[in-house]
Amino acid sequence: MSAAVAFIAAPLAAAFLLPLLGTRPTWGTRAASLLTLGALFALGAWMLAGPVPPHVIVLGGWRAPFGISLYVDASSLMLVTLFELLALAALWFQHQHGQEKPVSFDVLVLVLMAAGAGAVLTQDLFNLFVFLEIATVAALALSAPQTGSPRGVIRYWLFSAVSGAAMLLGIAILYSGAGTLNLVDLGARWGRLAEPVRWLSGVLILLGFLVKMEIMPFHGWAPATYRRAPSSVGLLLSGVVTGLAAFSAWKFFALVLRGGTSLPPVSGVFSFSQALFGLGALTLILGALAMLAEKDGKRLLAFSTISQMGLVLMALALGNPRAVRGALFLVFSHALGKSLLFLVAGIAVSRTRRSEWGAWRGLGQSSRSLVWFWFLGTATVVGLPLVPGFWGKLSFVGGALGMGMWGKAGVALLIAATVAESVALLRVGHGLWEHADLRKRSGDVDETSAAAGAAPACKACAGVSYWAGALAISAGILWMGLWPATFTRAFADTAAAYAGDQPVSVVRTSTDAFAPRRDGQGQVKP
Amino acid sequence: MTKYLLPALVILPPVLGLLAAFLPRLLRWLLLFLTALATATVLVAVRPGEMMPFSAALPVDALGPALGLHLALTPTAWFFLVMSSLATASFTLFSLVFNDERHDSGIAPLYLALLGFGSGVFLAADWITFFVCWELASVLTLIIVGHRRGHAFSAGLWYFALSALGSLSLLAGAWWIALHNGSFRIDDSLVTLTGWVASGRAAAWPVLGLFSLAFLTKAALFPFHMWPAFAHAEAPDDFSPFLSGVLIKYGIYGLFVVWVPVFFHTPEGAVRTISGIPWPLYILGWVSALTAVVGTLMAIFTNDAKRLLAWSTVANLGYIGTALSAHSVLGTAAALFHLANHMVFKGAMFTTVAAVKWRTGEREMHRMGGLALRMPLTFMTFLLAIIAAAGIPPMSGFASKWMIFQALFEKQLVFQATALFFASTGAFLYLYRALHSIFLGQLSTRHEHVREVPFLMALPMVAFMLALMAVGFAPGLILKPVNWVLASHGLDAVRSNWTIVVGATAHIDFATLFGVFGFAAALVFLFFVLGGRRTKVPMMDNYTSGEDPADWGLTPERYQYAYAFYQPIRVLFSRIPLGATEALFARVARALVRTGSLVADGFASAAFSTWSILLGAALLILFGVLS
Amino acid sequence: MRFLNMLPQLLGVSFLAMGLGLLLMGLGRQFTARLQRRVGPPFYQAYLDVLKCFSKTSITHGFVMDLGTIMSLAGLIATAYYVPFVQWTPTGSGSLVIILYLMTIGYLGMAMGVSASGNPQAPLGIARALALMFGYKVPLVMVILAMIVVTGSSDLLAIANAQQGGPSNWFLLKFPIGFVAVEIAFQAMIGERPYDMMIAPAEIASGPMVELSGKYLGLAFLLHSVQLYVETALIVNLFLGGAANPATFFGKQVLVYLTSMAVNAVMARYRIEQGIAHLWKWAGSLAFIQLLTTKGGF
Amino acid sequence: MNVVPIVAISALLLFGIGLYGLWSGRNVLRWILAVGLMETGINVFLVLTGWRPGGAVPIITGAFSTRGPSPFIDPVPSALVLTSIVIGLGTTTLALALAVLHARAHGDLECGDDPENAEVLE
Repeated sequence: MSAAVAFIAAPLAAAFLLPLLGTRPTWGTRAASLLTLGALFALGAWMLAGPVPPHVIVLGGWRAPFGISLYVDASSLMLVTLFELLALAALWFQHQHGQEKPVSFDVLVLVLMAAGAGAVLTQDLFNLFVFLEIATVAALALSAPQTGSPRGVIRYWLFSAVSGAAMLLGIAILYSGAGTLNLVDLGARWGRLAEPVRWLSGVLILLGFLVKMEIMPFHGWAPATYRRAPSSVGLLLSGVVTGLAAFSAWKFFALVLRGGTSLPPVSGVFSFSQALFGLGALTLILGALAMLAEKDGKRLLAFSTISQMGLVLMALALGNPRAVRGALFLVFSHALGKSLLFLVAGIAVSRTRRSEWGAWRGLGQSSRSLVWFWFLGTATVVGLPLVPGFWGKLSFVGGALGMGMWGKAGVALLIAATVAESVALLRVGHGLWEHADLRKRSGDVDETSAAAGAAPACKACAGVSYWAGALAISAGILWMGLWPATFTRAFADTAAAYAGDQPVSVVRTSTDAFAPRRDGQGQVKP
Repeated sequence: MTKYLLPALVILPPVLGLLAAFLPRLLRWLLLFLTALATATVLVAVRPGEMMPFSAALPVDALGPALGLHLALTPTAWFFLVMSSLATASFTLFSLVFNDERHDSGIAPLYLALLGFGSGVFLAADWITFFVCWELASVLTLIIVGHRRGHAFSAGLWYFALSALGSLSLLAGAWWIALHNGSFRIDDSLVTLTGWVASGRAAAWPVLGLFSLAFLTKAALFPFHMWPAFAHAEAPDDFSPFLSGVLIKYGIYGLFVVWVPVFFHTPEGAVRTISGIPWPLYILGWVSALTAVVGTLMAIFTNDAKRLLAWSTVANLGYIGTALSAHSVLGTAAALFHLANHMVFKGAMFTTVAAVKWRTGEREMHRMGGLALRMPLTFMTFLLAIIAAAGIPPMSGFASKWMIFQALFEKQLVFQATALFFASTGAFLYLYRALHSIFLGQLSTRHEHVREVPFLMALPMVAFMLALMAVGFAPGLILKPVNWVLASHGLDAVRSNWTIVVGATAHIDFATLFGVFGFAAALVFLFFVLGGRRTKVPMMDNYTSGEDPADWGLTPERYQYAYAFYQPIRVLFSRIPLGATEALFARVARALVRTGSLVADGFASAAFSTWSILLGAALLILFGVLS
Repeated sequence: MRFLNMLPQLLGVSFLAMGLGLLLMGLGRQFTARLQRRVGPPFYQAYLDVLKCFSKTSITHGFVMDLGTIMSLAGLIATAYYVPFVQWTPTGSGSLVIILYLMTIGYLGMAMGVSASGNPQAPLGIARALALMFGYKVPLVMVILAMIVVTGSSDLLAIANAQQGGPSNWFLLKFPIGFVAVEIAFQAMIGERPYDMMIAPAEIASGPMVELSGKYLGLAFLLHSVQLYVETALIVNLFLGGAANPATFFGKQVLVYLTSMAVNAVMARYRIEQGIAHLWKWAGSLAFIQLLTTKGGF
Repeated sequence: MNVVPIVAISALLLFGIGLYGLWSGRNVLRWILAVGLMETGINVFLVLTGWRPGGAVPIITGAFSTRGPSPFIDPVPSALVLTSIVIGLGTTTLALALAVLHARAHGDLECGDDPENAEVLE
């Protein structure tokens, strides 16, 4: 069952072979990249069809905890399959609707996919760091604008470089204390580390994750980058990069920091929960308020991602099973919903050449699908009933209310943020649907699109890629919303497997065979 | 088959709505009307007892093994459903004709879905289904009120923000109780809540507060009374009757589902009482009385017909709230009775105003006038409706208003009764103003050619008129179902047969009242016929106290007194800040948006962003050290 | 059934109301004349005016005007059926809520009739009349609520019975503050100076009556007469304890009416907003005190 | 003399200089150099973590296979440094490319605020 490795190997192989077909983007290169992503998505779907026993793949024969092992279970496989779907939709959309991009665009997307799959599956801390760095480099290159000022992306590079360095420093300190890099092993030895080693390494490593998850003080790069990057890259950034950052942050948080345990009282191990919960709440409410004030469509979506990631961070910081299930649901629904919104934004920007959502008024008259998909995306992101976001928020509220005063404050902020966010997004949706005299604006669109020699953006029809991508994602949303049986089971098993205080869970099988035996209370005998 | 009737009532209309989205205009509105008619006939035929509750399990283990979605037809739900479905059937018939090519607002599919989720709110037996239907209903209402017009959408945002805030706090409240008693079912949570209230447990009041926030915002009671004026006035004209007649009653249904059982089943001494009423209900009483007064004053001074009717709805909900807070059998029955009456006469008024706007395209009251000559049937409907709305005897409004006052006299809530009398006198003022400005006085030259409404549109109007007179003649028509609802809550019924109702301090035979007024009218008509001949004279030919109108350049518009109608009263109330709550909520919204923009641009400057990494790291380290 | 054998009594009370009302008007005019040291018309002058009006031809502006005028008098006569004459009403009940609300039919009918006439001065007068109603209704209702709290019933018959046995236990003596408040409100109710701004002849050409001629004017006269009968009877029943026989009842009515005519003869007219402010300030505060003392707390 | 404190101080110094470089100016090249210095500082520290007192070069040849309890220094941090340098290379080249773009767009390397009216095409 080492098929899961294909998710890392295949994209890398395709990425390196693709330039051989030439740097000019011919239909051959495009078909190759799309085929790879499609095949991987099919593989993921096929693997998910049957039951997915959680299993460990040891790479290169080095037994743990020395070698690098991948832990594959149902929800991580689902997340990787989701990434493939999003990448497929984004790339195809870019080919048909976006500006002319060299072959390197497809290569970078494939590299991003490999890094994403790696970060989700790996069990080794440094290996996780490497995959995160690869994903950042790929995302940076993707979102760099070919013409005009790259200041937003430079700031993004600055943030990720410094956070990468900090994370490396954290890993170094952690390694000097614990002596191992395997996440599970680290969890076992975390109790015995010295106090300064623990909170210094913990802080520095978490800093790396928080920048990628765009949490409030570190989100400075996001709005400018999203605005200048093409919408398909925006889709990848908000769906894939934040998704993998959130999942790996949770893996680090659950395995190494003992899942943060409950908020109060701080039990011995330095638990960051209260700090992270506060940070997440701050991000949630300020992100939502920023959305209310935002006039620019793509910056609006950036702040929506920031706000949703704040909520995911709050759920992770809570730690109890119900909150973690909510977090996983929120990551999936946010990725799905946000990708729909970016597809619609992509079409709207390519039609009107302006990213202010005020300028998109009335676009829904010619192609009604923009309005339908925007409202479905909004419902998913905001968490209206009957769509996955609702299950996420429902279990989050349940988890949070059980956590005393902190939890109740969090729920109150969630209520305010949800109202602000739904108002902001519905406003844009209704703008699309409004009666607006389109003739005045469509006149000037013809000259610019002709002049810029963009891809044949025919005004009336929205391309096949838009329809295929949007319909596939909507199908995923409706399946996950109306009959989420498979998802709830998968998330419950993962939450149980990763929770530190469970009896010996499957996750541990990779190392326990070699680790010294434990005595009755689970204390490691010297 | 009856096992699947309840889910069909909830799921079928939205599915039909989806189908309707692809149908041509006329078929869409026809489908809407037929669905509403079918729902009405089914509900009237069915009795609350016979319906089996329906429940389905969704594989989401939010709480227990599987999240259950339960639907049940309780007598309260049955009453609300029958009343609203009958009203909706007539509104949709009106919409069928109203939406010709020129006026099509294109909301038929959304309207259909709203009907489904609306009945879902009433049928829900557990809080999750209740929340799902409630939330979807408010989103659909927002989009319908917006109906592709920017300013209408921002008017609808008032409604949506408040109702979303309310529904999410309802979910939080439901969770709070579910964490303690392990179930989302409404009756379980009410038993727990009653237990908490009875045992005086501290957690009872925040939970009750969370539930009530949802219902107060939807029922537009005092702090949240400003959204109807925006939402009803800007909504599509044929949707306003539904919005103001039916949709705003969900809040009252919520109060019925939570407050009535909780406070009627708590033992006497458990909750501190003020003048014999538990203190939350006493506060609700004063809040509702204040809503009635503010609603009336705002209605008197507004110059837009739909906004006037919206404020009148707010005032009527104030009456219903006050009646409900009398904490007595009579009060609860009066609330239900007035709710049903309001659905009919407010629906009639909004329908007539919509018909006038359909014909003349006018909405500002000072631009209309004299339409009674061109649209007599619409005029008669509006006349009977305002007689009922002002609570004047022969019509249905009087019976429910009288019962409200009987409930207040029984509990000696005299100051609330005074507030309601003040409001009902004010009601007469603004209703007469609407009647005069729209239908009486000079007919302007622009409306010379206006014709009466077509037959199909006249049908619902005649239905409203008959309903008003029938209930006025025999209040038992509505009091019988009301007694079933009271019985389901374990309260004893209001003593009444078809035409006689016994209140706390007096009893009235409504048939004699109707007959007596008829006899007097016949007598006076006899006098009228005996009098001298009368000759018909054109409207413009009247007494101008000796001056020659020709040299003023007189036109019918200039000869119509309708603009600042109650200017003297405006002067009286000039010192009282009437629009204070709207201004307060607008200021709060602007402040939120300003902080948002501060955050949005705050982090954009390059210098600050380098700092924010260091700031963030320092923040995290600080927390690390502290924790 | 019961309603059919009630018809003759209804007819009787209608003519009684109109007859006594016109008589009151006649006596009132004579009383004012005597106050102003002039002879004044005979007491039966009102009857003559009504008959003259009905005999003359008249003009109308449409069916709404006829409907309104008929409806107004019908409403007032229906109210008369509920006001106890001598501890007796034809319909058997004297519910105060019915009386208060039936009276408004009179206003609505008159308002609708005259504003359908097309002359802007009529709705201007009606706007003033309704604003004034806004002013006097609240104090009146507050005092009535105090009565209901005391007697425990909202039926005028019961309230009148509670005051039997001589003037010592009339509510006039038990609730003097309430009585003064209602007196002021009564002054506004029947539209006598200083509250006759709705038919202010100098300002708005007698307001609502501007377009009425012939039988419409006659009906308006009858309306005013029945209104006088009903409102004086209301005061008599509320504060003077009704009466054993018709003569004393009518005597009390005349007494009440002449006091208000006395005030009317000497007072000047208020502006409309001053009138309402005055009503709320004096009548309102007195009634509030009365209600607060009788109820003893909010 | 014990070499560990000297190496630790030099790593810290390098990291400090890098941090100062970041904070003090807005020039993109300055930032790239500063990040490079920080990463070198961290790599030095990484190598330091693998140091064992009296440990030998971690290559197993016949003579050293059976020496005492921990004959070798820990090789893993050195491996980590290798990867970290490669990653540093990747990010720095990307940053240089961005600097070129910045120079082409703005004529200089002073990275100020994002221009508001920057045209958006897709």
